Amino acid sequence: MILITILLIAFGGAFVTYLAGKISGKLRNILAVLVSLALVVLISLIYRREISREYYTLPFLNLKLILMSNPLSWFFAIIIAGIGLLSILYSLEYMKDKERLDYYYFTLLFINASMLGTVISGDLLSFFIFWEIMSWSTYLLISYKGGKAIAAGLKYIIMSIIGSLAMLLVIISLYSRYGTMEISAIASYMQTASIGYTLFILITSSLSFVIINAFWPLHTWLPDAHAEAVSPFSSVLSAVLVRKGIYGLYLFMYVILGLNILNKLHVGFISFSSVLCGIGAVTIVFAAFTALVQEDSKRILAWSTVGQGGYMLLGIVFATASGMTGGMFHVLNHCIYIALLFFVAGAIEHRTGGIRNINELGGLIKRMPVTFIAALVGISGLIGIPLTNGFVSKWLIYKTLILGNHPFLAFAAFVGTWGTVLYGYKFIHNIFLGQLPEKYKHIKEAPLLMQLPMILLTVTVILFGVLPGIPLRVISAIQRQVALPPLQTTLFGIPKEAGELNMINVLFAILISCFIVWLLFRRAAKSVPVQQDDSYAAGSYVPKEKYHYTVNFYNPLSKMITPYLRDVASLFYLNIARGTQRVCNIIRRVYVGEVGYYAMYIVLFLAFLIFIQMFF
Amino acid sequence: MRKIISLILLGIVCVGIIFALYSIPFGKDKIKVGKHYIYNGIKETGAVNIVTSVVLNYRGFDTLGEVTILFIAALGLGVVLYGKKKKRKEGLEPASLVLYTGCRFLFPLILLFGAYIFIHGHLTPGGGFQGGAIIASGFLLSYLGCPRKWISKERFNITESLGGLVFVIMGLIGLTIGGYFLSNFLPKGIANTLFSAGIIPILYCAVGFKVGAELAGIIYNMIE
Amino acid sequence: MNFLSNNIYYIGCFGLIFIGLYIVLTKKNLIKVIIGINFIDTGVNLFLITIGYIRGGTAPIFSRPGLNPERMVDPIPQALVLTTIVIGVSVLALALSLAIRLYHHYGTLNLRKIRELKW
Amino acid sequence: MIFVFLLVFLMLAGAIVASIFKDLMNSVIAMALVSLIASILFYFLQAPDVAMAEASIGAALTTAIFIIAIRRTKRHEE
Repeated sequence: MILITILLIAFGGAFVTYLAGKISGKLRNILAVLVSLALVVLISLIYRREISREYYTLPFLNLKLILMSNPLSWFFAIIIAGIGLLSILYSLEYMKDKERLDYYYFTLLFINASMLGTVISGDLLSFFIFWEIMSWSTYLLISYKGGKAIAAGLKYIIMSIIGSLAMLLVIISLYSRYGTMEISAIASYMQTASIGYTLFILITSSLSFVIINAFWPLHTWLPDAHAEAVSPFSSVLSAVLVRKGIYGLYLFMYVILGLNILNKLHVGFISFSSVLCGIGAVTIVFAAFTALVQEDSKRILAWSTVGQGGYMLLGIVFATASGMTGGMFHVLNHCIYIALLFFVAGAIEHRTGGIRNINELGGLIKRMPVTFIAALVGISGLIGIPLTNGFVSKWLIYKTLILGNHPFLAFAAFVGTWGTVLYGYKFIHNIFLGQLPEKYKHIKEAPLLMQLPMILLTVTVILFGVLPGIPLRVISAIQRQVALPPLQTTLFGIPKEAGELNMINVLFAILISCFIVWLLFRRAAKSVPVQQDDSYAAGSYVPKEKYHYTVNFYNPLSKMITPYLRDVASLFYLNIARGTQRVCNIIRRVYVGEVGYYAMYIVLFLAFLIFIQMFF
Repeated sequence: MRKIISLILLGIVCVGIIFALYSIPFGKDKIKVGKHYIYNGIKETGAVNIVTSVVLNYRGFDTLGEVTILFIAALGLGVVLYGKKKKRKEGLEPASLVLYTGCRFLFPLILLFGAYIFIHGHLTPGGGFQGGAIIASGFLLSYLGCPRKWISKERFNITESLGGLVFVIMGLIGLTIGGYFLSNFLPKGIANTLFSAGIIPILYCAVGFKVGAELAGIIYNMIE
Repeated sequence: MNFLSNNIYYIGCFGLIFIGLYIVLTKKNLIKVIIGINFIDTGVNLFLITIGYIRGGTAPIFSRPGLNPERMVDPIPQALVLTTIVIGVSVLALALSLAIRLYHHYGTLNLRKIRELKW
Repeated sequence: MIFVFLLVFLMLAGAIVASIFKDLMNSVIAMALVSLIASILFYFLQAPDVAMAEASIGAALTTAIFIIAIRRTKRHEE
């Protein structure tokens, strides 16, 4: 009963919020927060329930709506609800002066609702329906700002439709073969399916998830969409929506097919998982270095979203205890810190009046300290510095790769991390360190309502970094559900039998070393802050902005790597588009604009038909 | 070049049609549904002219649609030609006295002939469409002969609307009485007399007025 | 000769249709094209009536007693064609009004010069 | 029967002539001739209703409309 309540509150809340917006803006804001808060509370309530299913028969077409809650869906549902709540809180201040707010809140709540629907639906049809609602409302919200955003939204929806159609094909095929759409029933039928059919199902369905999760050849929609969406929604997009691909892959690979079948899917040494691994590795390296040469703060984060997806893929493809745990944990971690970082980028955009080019920023550390700390913690999590949650999951993934004898994949992951370090430092440095431009001398710290989600997420990053046992326990419940070996965990990490990791020791070690470093700097600090004087060149005044040394950060390195970073996939699609346009241009010539020719076409067709009729 | 291509294409089509026509021999009895109308037409509708009974009774609803198409075409014509109205009348030469008198003499006769044709639509060849066309040609004649006596556009509109209205109302009355649209609810009378065939003469009168006003309106619009 | 006398109506109506089509295909004057369309219209009407004809038949009107219903021609094509002619003239008038409008706009009726449909 | 042959021949000749004339007014008159002969053929085909409609509409009204249209546009085909 509680699942349908969640769905009703989620969808109904969206509509009620929209209607309330027609009455007054304040009521709408309160309702939006209340609805998302209620969702978080309700979803927290169903934690620890065993697998439960609810059956409803819809009054038309005799369709069945099956809702299902299990650890996997709970895991994703709590992420969705949590990030949804935070982004709504954040939008209260961020979106204050924007237009069409009713539409904005409605669509945001609607996307949350449909994402919840996809994770708690127990049959493939309702999964597909919620998925489509999600795609379309996401499209509407990406193109909210107009202008370039419309093109970005269009890019997204085209790719998304391709994926959805592939998924529909799978669903129809499964239904016509087995006569049911319930996931558990299909899972039991699929155990006896032939290898070819299984491969067909797996590849076709994963097309959709690969697109939504933006893995390498199909990633082109993501950077534009993330950069052009409004910041609170970018965080939802990047943290939650994109990870629905991981959920779908997990659902099809492990819940429906299971490990036994997956191990059988290989031709020679190429197996389904190895292909996915290759995709993940390419995604990591390519995205990390592309992020390095970006100059737009949100675009950097968008490319990092692409790259981090590769780690998750590398984690969950290896069905070992540590790999699976690492992958799933990375989903959670990435969601937390990327939401945080998008909030940071949004706060800066909000205060500086829409500046996203990081070359124009700098020195904001004095003006926006809270934001700076949030950004620092977020970037640390992204890089995987110990004491942040990213460290634990990346550690698990590296461990899997090394122990599983995959040196190339491990190398790719390391290279990706180096790239991450570089662009993370660039992000922090160009925005917060260095010289403060003249025009930003008087900007203020982000408003309190925007700080609140950032602080919450910052605390969470540290909390899960020091006490990784909390989320790891949930994740091991997921593994138990799909009959994979769970990872043994303690509150502070991983016990000795499963491979030692104890964050409390790391914490003390780091605290002590920090203390020592602090002492050293205290004693041996040589740098003295000086005032920058006006400077003149050939007698004329040189503006201070010209000395802004954060411009062209990593210039030699970017020059070196840029030739290798040509986005082959994107170029390929562009060429397809151009080719189609050319062909259509040629075809278009039949419209000569003269009636006689049109009549001639008709008679030509008639003659053609008669010709066929007479001779064949 | 273009002529040659069209001739070749038309030749191919022509050959195809010649082959197709072998299965439709000329003059043979190929009637299927028509037989029913011919045998039962008088009994069922009371109209002697079977074509009339088909147009207004068996396929009456189609005729309503057809009249609507006519109306829409006239409307479209009015819309397309709407715009600056030149005062052409001043530039026109007045007709000669013979023509003027002849027109004034013939005009009522033509109207009478048209009315005769559509009133006797169920007895003799002819009917609303033909009668309407004749009336419209009468108005054309009156324009050619005595342009200053031209009837104003509003009267055409009113007549035309009334015609359509009568048609629809008759249909609706039939719907309430007979159970279907345009059912023949009036007494059939004796065949081959003027007051027979139920609602058919009324409908044909309505159609005659409507078509006449419509076509006259089209001419009016084209001339203005 | 026998062939001709059997098919003279067919020859007439299809000849009309083909001449109309030829005009539509090759002529470049808009009013000429409309004349061609009118020929096609007449030809099709003639064809429909020809199909319903019975050799030695009478018109489907019981104007006097003693008419044989067996020998009556088909009333349905006649009813159809009756309405077709009226629709034809109204559509023709519409087409001509468009031609007038085009002439006012472009100052010509030459279809080679009115190429707005091209894109 | 020979009369029908003659009529059909005349009708087709009228149509061809209508397509050849450069003066649109002549074409329209030829077209009226075609319509008129068609209406006679309708009468021979035992369709008096249609013959009447064709005579009154095809031969009279259509010609008038064409002539009006030609008067408002251009008489000669270039």
